[in-house]
Amino acid sequence: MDGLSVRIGSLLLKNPVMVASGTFGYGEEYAQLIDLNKLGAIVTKSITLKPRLGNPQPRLWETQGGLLNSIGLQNVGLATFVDEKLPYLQKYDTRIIVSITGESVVEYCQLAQALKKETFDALEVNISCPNVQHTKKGLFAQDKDLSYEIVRKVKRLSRKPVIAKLTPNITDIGIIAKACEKAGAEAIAVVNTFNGLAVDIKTKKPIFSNIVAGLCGPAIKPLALYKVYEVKKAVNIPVIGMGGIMDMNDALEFIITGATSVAVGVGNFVDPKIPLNIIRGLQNYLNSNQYKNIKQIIGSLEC
Amino acid sequence: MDGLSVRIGSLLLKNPVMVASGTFGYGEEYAQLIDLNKLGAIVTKSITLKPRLGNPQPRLWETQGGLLNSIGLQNVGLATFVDEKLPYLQKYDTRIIVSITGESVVEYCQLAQALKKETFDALEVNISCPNVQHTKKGLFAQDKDLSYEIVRKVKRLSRKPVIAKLTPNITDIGIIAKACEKAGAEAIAVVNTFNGLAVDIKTKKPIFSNIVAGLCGPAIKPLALYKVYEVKKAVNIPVIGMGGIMDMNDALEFIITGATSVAVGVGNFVDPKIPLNIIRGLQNYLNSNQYKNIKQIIGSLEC
Amino acid sequence: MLQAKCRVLANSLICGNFFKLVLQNKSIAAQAKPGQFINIRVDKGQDLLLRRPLSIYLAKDDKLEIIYKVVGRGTDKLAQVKEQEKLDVIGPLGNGYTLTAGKALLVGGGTGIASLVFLAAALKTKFNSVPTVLIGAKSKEDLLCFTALEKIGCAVKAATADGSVGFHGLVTELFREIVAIFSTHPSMVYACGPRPMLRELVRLCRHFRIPCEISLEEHLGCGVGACLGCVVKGAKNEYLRVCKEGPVFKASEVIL
Amino acid sequence: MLQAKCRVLANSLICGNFFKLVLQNKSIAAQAKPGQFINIRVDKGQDLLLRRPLSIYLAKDDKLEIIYKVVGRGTDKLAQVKEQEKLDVIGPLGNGYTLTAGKALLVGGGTGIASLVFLAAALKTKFNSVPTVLIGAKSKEDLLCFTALEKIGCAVKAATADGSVGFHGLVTELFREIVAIFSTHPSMVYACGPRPMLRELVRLCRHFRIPCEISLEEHLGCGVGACLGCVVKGAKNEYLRVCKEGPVFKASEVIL
Ligand SMILES: Cc1cc2nc3c(=O)[nH]c(=O)nc-3n(C[C@H](O)[C@H](O)[C@H](O)COP(=O)(O)OP(=O)(O)OC[C@H]3O[C@@H](n4cnc5c(N)ncnc54)[C@H](O)[C@@H]3O)c2cc1C
Ligand SMILES: Cc1cc2nc3c(=O)[nH]c(=O)nc-3n(C[C@H](O)[C@H](O)[C@H](O)COP(=O)(O)OP(=O)(O)OC[C@H]3O[C@@H](n4cnc5c(N)ncnc54)[C@H](O)[C@@H]3O)c2cc1C
Ligand SMILES: Cc1cc2nc3c(=O)[nH]c(=O)nc-3n(C[C@H](O)[C@H](O)[C@H](O)COP(=O)(O)O)c2cc1C
Ligand SMILES: Cc1cc2nc3c(=O)[nH]c(=O)nc-3n(C[C@H](O)[C@H](O)[C@H](O)COP(=O)(O)O)c2cc1C
Ligand code: FES
Ligand code: FES
Repeated sequence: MDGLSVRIGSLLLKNPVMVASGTFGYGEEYAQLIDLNKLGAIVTKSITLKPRLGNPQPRLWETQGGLLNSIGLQNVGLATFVDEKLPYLQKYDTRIIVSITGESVVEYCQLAQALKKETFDALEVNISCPNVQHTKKGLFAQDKDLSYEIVRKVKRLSRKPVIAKLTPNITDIGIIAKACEKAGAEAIAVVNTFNGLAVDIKTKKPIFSNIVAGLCGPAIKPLALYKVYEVKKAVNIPVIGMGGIMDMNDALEFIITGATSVAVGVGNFVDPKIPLNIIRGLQNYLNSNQYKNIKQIIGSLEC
Repeated sequence: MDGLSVRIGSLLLKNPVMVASGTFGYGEEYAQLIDLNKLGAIVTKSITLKPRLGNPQPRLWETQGGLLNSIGLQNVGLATFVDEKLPYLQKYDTRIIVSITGESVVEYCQLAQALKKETFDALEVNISCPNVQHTKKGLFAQDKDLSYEIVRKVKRLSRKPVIAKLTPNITDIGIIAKACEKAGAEAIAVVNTFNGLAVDIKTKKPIFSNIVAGLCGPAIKPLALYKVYEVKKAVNIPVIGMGGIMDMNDALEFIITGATSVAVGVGNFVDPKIPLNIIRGLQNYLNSNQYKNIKQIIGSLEC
Repeated sequence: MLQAKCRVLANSLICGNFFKLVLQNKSIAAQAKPGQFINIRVDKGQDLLLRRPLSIYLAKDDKLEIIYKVVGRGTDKLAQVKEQEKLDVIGPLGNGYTLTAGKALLVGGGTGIASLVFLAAALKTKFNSVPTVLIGAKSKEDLLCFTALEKIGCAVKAATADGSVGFHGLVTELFREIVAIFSTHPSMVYACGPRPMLRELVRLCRHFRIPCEISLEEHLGCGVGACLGCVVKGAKNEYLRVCKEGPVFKASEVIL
Repeated sequence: MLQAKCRVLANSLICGNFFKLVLQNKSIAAQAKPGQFINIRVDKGQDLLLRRPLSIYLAKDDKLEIIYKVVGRGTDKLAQVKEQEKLDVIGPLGNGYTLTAGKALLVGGGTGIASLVFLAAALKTKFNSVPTVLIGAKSKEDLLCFTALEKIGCAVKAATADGSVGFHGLVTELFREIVAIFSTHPSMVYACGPRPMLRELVRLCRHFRIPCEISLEEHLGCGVGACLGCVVKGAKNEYLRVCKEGPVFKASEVIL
């Protein structure tokens, strides 16, 4: 499967298919259903310094072709993650990308510092979680200076490759991507979920206690793909594309548009075999189209 | 049906259900299929000063639960509109909202000026069409100063109520909505389509010659609803909500969230009866829930 | 044009990947002209949003017949519809063929032949003269409507890409041979089929100076002329709507 | 836990709006314990994205049986699945009931009774003692599994909201009466049903100091513990996953 290996900065993946943060827990949950060794990388649920309780029910709501979620970043926190979750993941022959998120620049720094000595492959800096308020004005990833600052500081503190995960809820995602590139990010992950709302017409209340929730799934695919296109135009570092990827054709759309790697999110819930199906599909695609290497396709979009 | 009548600024509608710009032509096309007199209002295809050719094929592409379009504002132009299309619409007992769009502030002014003496009920200023480039940096509706300027000037030149139609492709739609309110807009129409991309994996080319296209339909409903929520929080003028409305329940979600009026877009293609079904549905809803007036529900969301 | 829920009287495989759908609706059938189409809502939900346009193959009494090929999700869903179910239909839509007296030659490829059968029958009724019909297909199994056309009384010639029946080659090559043989040129050519076939045919008709009408396909949005989604480039460099000005155009009106 | 395409051996209406689904899969059936569930992909497309969780009613040899009620789009789609089709199933999932010796009392409402039938059978096999079972329903027509439980040998009592059969009132009212009559309290209460029923039952069990296990429902995302979408508030103010720590919880573990 050598033709499938891709490079994300200094990080070499055996294939371009990852599982997206928050949709694959810490790996354990899916290990009984698929062979984790086959994945290009596993991105963990975003962790915070302290354990987080998360939001009250309901946390999920199906919409046409999509899923709204408002988990509220429930996670075990740094200490338990390092003690219990990371050792489990380390047993597997796949790349481990640890997603971190914080409520302040300081918290990101503390996380990066604390994780410095741990064994894993890259840090994904989630500055775009729609379920927690970052600044008074919005998300970190809606502010180019804060995005720059967080990525820069995390990069300085950590020896690992840093991936910046951006929000699509922005006028010009290219500006943020550029700031992250300048700050030293090895790659840009696009996209986190889109801000959405659902209303219970019986009670006249928002479905979610947090009012806003994040939309993912096939419904957002064309929107996510356009964001990948915009980011690719803005930066020279690799892009990790995601948003509604359900099969090989979806993955190819992202790769052609410029994604060096793709991630499956809610697709894992629909069918845990989707990531492996895509890997197999891409290999067959290379073979039957006489491509030696997936790199020949990445960013091959002819405009 | 008095309980259904709503007021958009100085404009009184017999019911809150409109058909959205660009999805209903100039009314003629659907007149054989539904009784236009029953509609709250008809918003015309956006017109420009000169006739516009529009974009090459393909102009439409189905996605999961949605439709990408890239019509490129093909329209008959001001003169033909006034001579041929407007007289036709004037025969009906419904509100006529003329949508105008331009490539410059001057063009909007010329349109407003030229339409001043014509008989219709309101102007919808489309500053958010994703299929044409407005400024070097993007759409007019992504720039609060330009949005203000256009609405202000159109308002001054025209004696009609002015509705500003905004783009959802923006970090904070509230800022633009506020600028339009300050400029004298009687109402805000939310939303135009979301920027999307589709790629033909066989040819490795974008499906659309313009690359970007606009996504509408049920896929965007939760996103559009959130934009209505944001605009409602920002302004005190009425909001006209649209984006994926396919039935009475969808319409109610928008109305509860704060839309004084709703518009059906791609729903007309799916089933031309949808607007009338919604009107009937709303009347039944009022009756069976002992509401005297739809105004009791508008913006009744309890957060 | 009207919208109606039509009962499905039959919906079954006829050959290869081709199905015949029989719908019941008197009003639509009564209005239907050769070359027009109906627009069917194939999904009651919102999974497949848009309707699917299909040409009218036969309209008689209260029956509307359609011949379609399963090519994607919509036609696949349609193929699963059972007898007695109801389908939401808008039609008849678009402009049909201009019926003119004289020695007509009809050229159809794939499911394109469907609307030409309706045309052949109408020409016979109106002028009591039967046209010659050329049918193109990949192979014998994909050859549609041969006997139906013979029943109307047409002289029918087939062209198959694999030579399994009739002329071995493209229907446009057969057309060229036939026109060369004819003592007088046909007075009118009517054609419906894939774009490359139409393009070549229009070129040949221009060469032989035979007037020609063609029926075009595009993916439709509204189907009634409102959305401008279905256009084809017109000869005056304007865009014409396939669903409204078409689907049948004079060859001279459009640029393929 | 495994993922498999399971053949549908039967899928038919049993009464009211309730269906019984019989699936064929030896491995899942062999692993299944009372209180566990399976997660079924009801839509092969992407219209309905998420799987639908359903409790195991019976697992024997290569057969898995489910009883479900049509309440929305997913269960409606499931009801249309035909014999011999295959369904993509993940299971068995979650933690089941703790099987303990003694005089058990089972309380089920609506389709909640399904998992209790499986439990009753398991208790009989393991301890050779049959539990008493109380079933709540709106009306006679909605009363599920009565005879199945009698066949196992259980003493079964019904409560219907309209009084059409058995006790006239809520099953929790029946529970209160029964417990008052019992010379000794049941050693354990197992319950599955709508949230209000469980809330009242837990209150009563706490009052009578009877240990109690309850099976909870939430809308699931992944079904395997990865997404944290399905939580319920735990007694220590933490959130517990219905799909992983549950669906069966000790009443003392959770706040309803
Ligand atoms: C006026 C008219 C009459 C017709 N008559 C007949 C008939 O009598 N019999 C018959 O079999 N067919 C007929 N067709 C064609 C028929 O409508 C299509 O085959 C059908 O709609 C395909 O639907 P689908 O969902 O099965 O395929 P889809 O999945 O929608 O599409 C099939 C293919 O078309 C491509 N495609 C999708 N959207 C677009 C777009 N916007 N632009 C370009 N390509 C696109 C897809 O990528 C795919 O390759 C007619 C079409 C028109 C316009
Ligand atoms: C562990 C477990 C075991 C179960 N066992 C059984 C069983 O044995 N038999 C049985 O009949 N049912 C059982 N259920 C319930 C069953 O899963 C649901 O009834 C089914 O998923 C509903 O799907 P639907 O698409 O038909 O309804 P939907 O259309 O999805 O929903 C029906 C109702 O639920 C509401 N709803 C939708 N999403 C949410 C959300 N995220 N949070 C809160 N409310 C929401 C909707 O508004 C609607 O009113 C079980 C559930 C769980 C979690
Ligand atoms: C239940 C759920 C939880 C998520 N949690 C996180 C998270 O903790 N951190 C993060 O960066 N993204 C999170 N995401 C976003 C996904 O990683 C991904 O960006 C998004 O879902 C789009 O991809 P998809 O459409 O394939 O799901 C979450 C998504 C879902 C559905
Ligand atoms: C084919 C098509 C053409 C459109 N043309 C216009 C237009 O000219 N002016 C405009 O303001 N909006 C236009 N729109 C956007 C719609 O008015 C509406 O804002 C959008 O489609 C969202 O609503 P929907 O999801 O109900 O379709 C167009 C939409 C479609 C699908
Ligand atoms: S399909 Fe809408 S104009 Fe032809
Ligand atoms: S459904 Fe995902 S954790 Fe329970």
